[in-house]
Amino acid sequence: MNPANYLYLAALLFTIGAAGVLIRRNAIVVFMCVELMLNACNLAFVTFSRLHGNLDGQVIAFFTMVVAAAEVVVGLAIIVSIYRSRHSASVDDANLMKL
Amino acid sequence: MSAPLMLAAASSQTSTGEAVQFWILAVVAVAGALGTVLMKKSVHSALSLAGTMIVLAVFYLAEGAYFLGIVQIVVYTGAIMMLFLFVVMLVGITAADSLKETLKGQRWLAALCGIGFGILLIAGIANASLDTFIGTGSANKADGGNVQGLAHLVFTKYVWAFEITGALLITAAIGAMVLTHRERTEERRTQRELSEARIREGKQVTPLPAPGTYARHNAADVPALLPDGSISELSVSSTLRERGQVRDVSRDAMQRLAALDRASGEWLGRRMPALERNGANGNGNGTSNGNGVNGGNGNGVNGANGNGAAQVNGNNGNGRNGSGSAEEGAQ
Amino acid sequence: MSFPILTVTAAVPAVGAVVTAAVPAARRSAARLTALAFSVATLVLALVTMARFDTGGARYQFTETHTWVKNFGLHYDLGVDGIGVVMVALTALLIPFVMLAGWHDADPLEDVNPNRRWRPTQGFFALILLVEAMVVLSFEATDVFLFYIFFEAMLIPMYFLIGGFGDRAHPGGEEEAARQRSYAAVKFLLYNLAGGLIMLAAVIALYAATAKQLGTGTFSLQEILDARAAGRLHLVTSTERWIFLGFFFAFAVKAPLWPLHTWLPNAMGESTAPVAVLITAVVDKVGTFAMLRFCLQLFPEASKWATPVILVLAVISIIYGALLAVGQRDIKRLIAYASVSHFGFIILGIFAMTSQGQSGATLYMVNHGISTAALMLVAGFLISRRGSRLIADFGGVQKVAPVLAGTFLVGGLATLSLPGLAPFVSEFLVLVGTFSRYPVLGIIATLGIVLAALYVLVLYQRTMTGPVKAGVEGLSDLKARELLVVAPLIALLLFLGVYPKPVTDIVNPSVGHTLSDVHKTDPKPALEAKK
Amino acid sequence: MDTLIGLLVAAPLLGAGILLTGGRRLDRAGHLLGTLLALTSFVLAAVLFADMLGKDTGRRTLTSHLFTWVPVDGFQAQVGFQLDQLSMTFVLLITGVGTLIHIYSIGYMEHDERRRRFFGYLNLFLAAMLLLVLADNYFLLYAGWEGVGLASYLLIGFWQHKPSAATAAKKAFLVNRVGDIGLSVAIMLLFTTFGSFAFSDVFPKVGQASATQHATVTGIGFMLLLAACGKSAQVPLQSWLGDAMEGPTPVSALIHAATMVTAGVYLITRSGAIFNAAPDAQTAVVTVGAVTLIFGAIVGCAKDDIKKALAGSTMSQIGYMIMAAGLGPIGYVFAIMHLVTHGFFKAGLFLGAGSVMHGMNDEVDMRKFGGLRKYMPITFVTFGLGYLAIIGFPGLSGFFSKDKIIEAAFAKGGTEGWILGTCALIGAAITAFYMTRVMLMTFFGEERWKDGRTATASPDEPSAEPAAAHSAHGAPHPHESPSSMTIPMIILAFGSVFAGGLFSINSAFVKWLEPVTGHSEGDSPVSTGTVTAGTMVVLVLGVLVAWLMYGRRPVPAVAPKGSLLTRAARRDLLQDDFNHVVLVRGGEHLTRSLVYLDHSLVDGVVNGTAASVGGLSGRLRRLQNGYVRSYAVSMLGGTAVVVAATLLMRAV
Repeated sequence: MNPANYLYLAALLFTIGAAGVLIRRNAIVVFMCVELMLNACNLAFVTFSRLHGNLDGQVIAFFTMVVAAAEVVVGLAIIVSIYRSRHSASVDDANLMKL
Repeated sequence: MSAPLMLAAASSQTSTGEAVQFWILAVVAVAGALGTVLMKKSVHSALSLAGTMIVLAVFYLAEGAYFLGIVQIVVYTGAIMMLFLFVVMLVGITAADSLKETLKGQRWLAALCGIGFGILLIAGIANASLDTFIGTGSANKADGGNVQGLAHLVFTKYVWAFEITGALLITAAIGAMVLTHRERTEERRTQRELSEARIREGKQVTPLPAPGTYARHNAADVPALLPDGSISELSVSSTLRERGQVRDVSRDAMQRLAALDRASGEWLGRRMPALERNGANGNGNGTSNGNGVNGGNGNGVNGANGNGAAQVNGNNGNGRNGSGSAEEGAQ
Repeated sequence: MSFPILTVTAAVPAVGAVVTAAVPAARRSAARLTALAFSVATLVLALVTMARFDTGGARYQFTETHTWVKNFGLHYDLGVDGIGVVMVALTALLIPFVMLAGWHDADPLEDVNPNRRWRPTQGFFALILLVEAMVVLSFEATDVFLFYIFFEAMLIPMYFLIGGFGDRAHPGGEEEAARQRSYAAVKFLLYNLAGGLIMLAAVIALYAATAKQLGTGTFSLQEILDARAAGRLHLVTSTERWIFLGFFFAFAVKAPLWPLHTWLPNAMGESTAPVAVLITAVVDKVGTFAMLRFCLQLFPEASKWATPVILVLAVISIIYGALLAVGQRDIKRLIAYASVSHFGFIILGIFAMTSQGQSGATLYMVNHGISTAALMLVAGFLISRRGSRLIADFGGVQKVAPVLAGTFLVGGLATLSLPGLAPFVSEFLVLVGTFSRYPVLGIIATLGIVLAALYVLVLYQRTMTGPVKAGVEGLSDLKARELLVVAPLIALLLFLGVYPKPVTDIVNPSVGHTLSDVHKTDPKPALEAKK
Repeated sequence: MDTLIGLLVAAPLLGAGILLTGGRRLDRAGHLLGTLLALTSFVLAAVLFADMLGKDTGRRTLTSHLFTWVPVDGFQAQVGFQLDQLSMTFVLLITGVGTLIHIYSIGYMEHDERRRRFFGYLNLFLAAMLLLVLADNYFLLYAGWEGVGLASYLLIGFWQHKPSAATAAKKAFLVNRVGDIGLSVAIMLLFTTFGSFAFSDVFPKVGQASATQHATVTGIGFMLLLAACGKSAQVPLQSWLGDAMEGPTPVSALIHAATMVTAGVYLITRSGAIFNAAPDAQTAVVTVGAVTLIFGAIVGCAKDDIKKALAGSTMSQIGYMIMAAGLGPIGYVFAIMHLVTHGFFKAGLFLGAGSVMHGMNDEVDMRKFGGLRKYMPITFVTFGLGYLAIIGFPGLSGFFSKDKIIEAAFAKGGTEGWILGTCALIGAAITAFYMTRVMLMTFFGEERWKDGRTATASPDEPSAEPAAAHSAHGAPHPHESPSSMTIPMIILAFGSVFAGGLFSINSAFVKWLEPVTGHSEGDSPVSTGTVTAGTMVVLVLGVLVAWLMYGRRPVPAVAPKGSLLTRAARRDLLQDDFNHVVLVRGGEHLTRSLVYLDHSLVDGVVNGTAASVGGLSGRLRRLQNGYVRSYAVSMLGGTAVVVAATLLMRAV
C-alpha cells in the first residue's frame, strides 16, 4: 500500500468535517467537526513527515494539537457563556452579524 | 540528505500488515467522522469523534510518530473530548438539535462545496507524484528515538514557535476563565430573608412537597402524587422539569390502588359500585393528567437515558410517548 | 529662485478661507469683508502675473517645480501659458463680484443668538475662497496628478455650496426646495466623481505607459512633452486613445458636453445665483481648459482621431442646449441650458484645431464667464426680489425697475453675442475657425445664434416687458451694491467687445504652441491653395 | 479730413452713451442734446461732402484706419473706415433725414416721460447705421448691421408696456437674425476663400476667384442676398416690417422707411463686384426684388392701417431697388438714386401719417379718416407731394428714379428683361392705385370720424402714441401739428419734389456714383420714350381705378369682407400665418418634446442607473443574513475556488 492513501483519508475526513461545520446547528457539534478537520490535517502532516523522512511534519502536527487545545478551551467557554445568556447552543440563534 | 541516498532509502510500499490495518481502521475512522456529523445527539457525536481520534492515534503510531500517537490519545481523546463531554452535559445532554435545516439551500450548498472541495483535494493529491516515500525510521534513529528527535526540533528549530504556543495556552486559559467567570453583584440572601420574601409574596409558604410521596418510589425524578392521583410538578426539581425528565408514575399507582380495592372487595364478597365508579373516575383523571405530562416530557423520556425510561412504562402510555416524541420531531 | 507668484496666488485665497472660517459667529460683516479683501488681493496678484507675462517668452512661465513623491514621479509643478494666465485672471476677477452679489445670501433667516456656534455666512465665503484656490491651482498645475487632485478636490466645497446654500425660492415650497437642492448637489457630485474616477484610471495608465517607455514613470507635463519631442516617448495608438478617452470623459462631464450635461441645470437651478455663476463661469471652465491643455498636448494623435465625434457632440450641444433653453419655464434653468449651448461653442472651437477656433474658444471662456455672470447675477437680484424663479411670475419689470431691466438686457444681448459686446468676437472666431475646416458644422453651429436670440429675447419679453404683473409692482430697482456688481462687468463686456487685443495677444502664442503640438496648421485661403 | 470720418460715427455714439447712462437729470435737455449731436454729424457729413466734391473723380475715396479689432493670426479684423461716393450718399441721407426726424420727434414725443431714452436710441441707430455704411470691411459692416438691428429692436419695442410692441420688436430682431446668418456665413466664406474680408482685398480678387471656384462666389452672393432680404424686408423675410409699425411713427419714418431697410440695397451695391462675378446670384436678386415689389404692392392695397399700407409700399419700393441692384451695372446707380428719393418722400409720407394720427387721437384706420385736407393743410400738401413723388408723377423725384429702374429692367435684355420690365410696370400701376387709395381715404371724401366712434383702441391695449395723452378721448378734433413737426415735413417735401430732377440734370448722379459702382447702359429693346409712356399709362390707370373705387363711392367705415385676394392681402398674403404654423408652432412642439426627452431619456438613463445600482445593493445586502453557517459555506466555496485555481495554474 502506498502511504498516499493516508492523505486520501485525511482529505476525506477533512471534507466530512467541513460539511459537518456547515450542516450542524449545535455549536458544540460544530466545534467537534472543526476538531475533526484539524485532526485530518494532523494526519496529513504526519504522513508528509513520513514521506519526506523528517520530523518537521510531526512537530507541526504537535503545534496544531496545542493550538487546537487552546482553541477548544476558549471556544467552549464562549459557547457556555452564550448558552447562559440565551439558553441555546444553536449557532443560528446568534445571527446578529448582519447590517 | 543527498539524492542518491534518498533514492536508496526510498521505498514505495508499506508492509501488508499496515495495509490491512489501514483498510480496516480507515473504514472505522470514516464511519466515526460521519457519525460525528450525522448523529442526532451531541453526546453520540462526541463519542464517535473520540472513536475517530483513537483510530487516528493508531495511524500515527503506525506511521512512526509514536509521540504524537500517545499525545493524540492522551490530549485529544483524554482531555479535549472529555472537555467536550463536560460542556455537553453542562449545556444539557438532551438539548439535541434536530437535523432539520432552517437556512434555505444551506444543505445543498454545503454538500456541493464539500464534495467539490473533497474532489479537488483528492485530485490534488492524485496528481502529486507520491509513488515513493522515505519513512520516519531514519529520522527517528538520528536522535535516538522519535521523542528525542521531536524535542531536538522543538527546542532548536521551532523554539520560538514553541514559546509562542506557550503564551497562547496561557492566554487561552485566562480567556476561558474570564469568559466563564460571573461576578456576583449583590449580597447573597440569607435563609431568613428568603422565607420573609416567600411570606411577603404569599404563595407557597410551606416547604415544597418532597418527591416520591405516595408513589412507591422516592427517586428525585418521581413527582409526588396529589390526593386525586395527579402529580405535583412542584415536588420535582425545576432543572429536571426543564429537561422534561420527570418520571410520571401516577397511572400505575392508580392501577395498583384499583387492583387492591378490587381484590379486597372480592375477598369481602361485596361489591362497591360507587368506589368502582370512583376509581374509574380517578383513572380517567389520572390518564388525562398523565397524558398531559407524558406528552410534555415524551421527548425527555426518549431523550435522556431513554431505554431506562422505556422499561419503566413500556405500556400504551409509552406508545403515546412515542407518538408524542414524533410530534416533537415534527414540530 | 524667483518669487513663487503662482503658489502665492493660490495660497492667498486658501489662507483667506481659513481666516474667514475663523471669524466668530456674530461678526458676519467682518467675515464678508475679510473674504472680499482676500479675493481682491488674489485679483491683484493675478493681474500682476498677467501683466508680467511675456508674450514673446517661453511657453510656460513663472514655473515652479519641486519633486513631491520621488518614487511615483509626482511633482509640485506650477506654470502658466497664455491661456492659463488668462483663465486665472478670469477666476480671480469673478470671485469678488460673486461675493458682492451673494453678500447676504448665506445669512441665517432668523436672527440666531451669537453664542450659538452656527455661522453659515463665514462658511459660505470660506467655501467660495476655497473653490477659488482649487480652481486657480488646477489652472496652474503642470503635473497631471497634481492637476487631478485639485480637479477633484474642487468638488467638495462646491458640493456644500450647492447643497448647503441653495436657492430658497422654489415653486414647490421650502421643503421641496431642500429636497431638490440635495438632489442637485448629489447629482453634481456623482457626475463629476464618475468622470474623475475614470480620469484617475487614465492618469495611472499614463504613468504606467511612461514608466514602460522612459524607465521612470512621470506625471510631469513638461517631461512628457520633452520626451515626446526627443522621440523617446511614443504611446501605442490604442493605449493613447484609451487614456485620451479617460481624460476627455472627465472634462466633458465638467464642461459639460451633451449628453453629459443634465447635472448642470439642476445644479444651477437649485443653487443661489452667485453659486450658479461659480459653477458655470469658474468651475466648468476647468473642463474646457483641461481639454486644451491636457487632451491636446498629451494625446495629439488621439485628439485628432476623436475630433469628428467630439465636434458633432459639440454642435449637438449648441443646438440642443439652445432649444431646451427656449423651452424652459425657470429663469435659472434657462440660463443653464444657454450655458450648455455656449460650452458647445467652446469645445467646437478647441477641437476645430485652427488658431481662430482655439483663440476664440479661450476668449469665449473669458467672455462667457463675464457675460453669464452679468446675466445670472442680475437674474439673481430679480429672483430674490420677487421670491420666484418662474418666468411666468414676472412681467413688466421694465416699468418698475428700468435699470435692472436695462442691465438684464445688456447681459442678454451679450449672451446672444451682439457685436460690440465681448462674446460676439469669440463666437465669431470660433465659427470662422470651425468653418475654415468643417464648413457644414460651421453653418449648423451658426444656426445657434438665431436660437440664442430667440431664448434671450423671449426671456426678456416675458419678464421685462408688457403690462406689470401682479406681485411685480413692488420691485425695487438695483441698489448701490448691486450696481457695483453689474456695472464693472458690463463695462468689461463693452471693452473686450471693442478691444479684445490685450487678451488675444496673450493667448495667440500659446494657441500656436498647442497647434504645433497636434501638428496642425490653419488651412490656407482657397485662393492661395488653388494657385 | 480722415479723422472727421471717425467723428461722424463718434458724435451720435457719444450721444447714445450719455443719454442712456445719464439718468434722470438729463431728462430736460436730453432730446436737445441728441438732436444737436445728430446735427453735428450731419454738418460733418456736409463738410466731408464739400471736400469730396472738391477733389477730382478718381481720388475721392477717403480711408481712415483706427485700430485692429480682432487679430488672430490669419484673421485680422480692422476697425477702419472708407468714405467713397456711395458711402457719402448714404451718410448724407442718414444724417440729413436723421436730423430732421430728431427735430420732428422733439414735438412728437413731447409728452413721453421716456423721451430721453428715445433720443438715446435714435442716436444709437444713427451711429450704427453710419458704421454700417462707412465700414471698410464686411466684419465691421456686420457690427453696424447688427447695431441697427438692435436699435430697431429697441425702438419698435419702445412702448414695452404694449405686448404687441414687444412681440413685434422680438419678431423684427429674430427675422433679422436669420438674415444675419447669411451675412456671417458670407464673411466666413470670404475669409476661407480670400483670406480676408476687407473690401479692398476682396473685390480685386473676385475676378480670378470666380474663374477658379465659381460655386463659392455664387454662394457668397446668395448669402449676401439672404442678409439683404432680412434687413430690407424682402420676400421671404419680409414679415417683420408690417409689425414694426408698432413703433413710434418717427421710427417708422427713419428706420423702417428711409434708412435701415435700405441697408440691403447698400450691401448688394457695395458687393457689386461679387455679384457681377456671380450671375446666378444676380438672377436670384432680381427675382426676389421683382416678387417683393409685387407682393408689397398688393399688401399695400389691402391694408386699412395707414402705417401698414405705407409699410407695404416701402416693401415694394425696396423691391424696386433690389431688383435694380440685381440688374448689375445697369441698375446700381438707379437703385441708389431711387433709394435716396424714396428716402425723402417715404419719410415725408410717414411723417405726414404721423401728423395725421397726431391730430386724430392716434387713429391709424384710414376708414375712420376722410376729408382731413381742410383741417391739416400743411400735412395735406406735404403728404400730397410725397404721394405724387412716389407714384412717379412726371417732374417729381419719384418719376425720374423709378422710370430709370423700369428702363433698366427692360435694358436687361432678353425674356428676363421683358419679365422684369412688366413686373416693374405692374408694380408702378399698383403703386399708383394704393397710394391714391391712401390719399383719398385720408384727405378726401366725407368725414367718417365725425360719428363719435373714437379712435383710441380698447382699454386692454392702452393708447400707444403719446400724442393722444393731451387730447381728450372722445370725438377727435383734427388740428395741424406744431411747427417742430411740420418743418421737417416741409423740408422732406422739397426733397421729394426736386431731388430726382436735381440728380438727373445731365445725369449728375450717375457720374457721381459711377467710379464706385460702375455703370453701363444696357441695350434696351424698347426706347426710353416708350417706357416713359408706358409708365404714364399704367400710372393713370392705377389712379383712375383707385378713384373709381374710393373717390366716387363713399368708403364704408367698416372694412367690407372683400375678395379672397383682399382678405389674403390683409393678412400679408398668409405668409405670416405660414410662419406661425410652421416655425412658431413647430418650434414650440419641438422644444417641448425636447424638454421632455431631456428629462425622461438623457436624465432618465442616469437616474435609472442610480436606481438599479441601489436595487442591486439591496439584493446583495439580503445575502448578508448574519448566519455564521452561510458565511462558512461561502468561505468554503471560496477556498474550493482558490484550490481549483491553484491546481489549474500548476496544470497549465
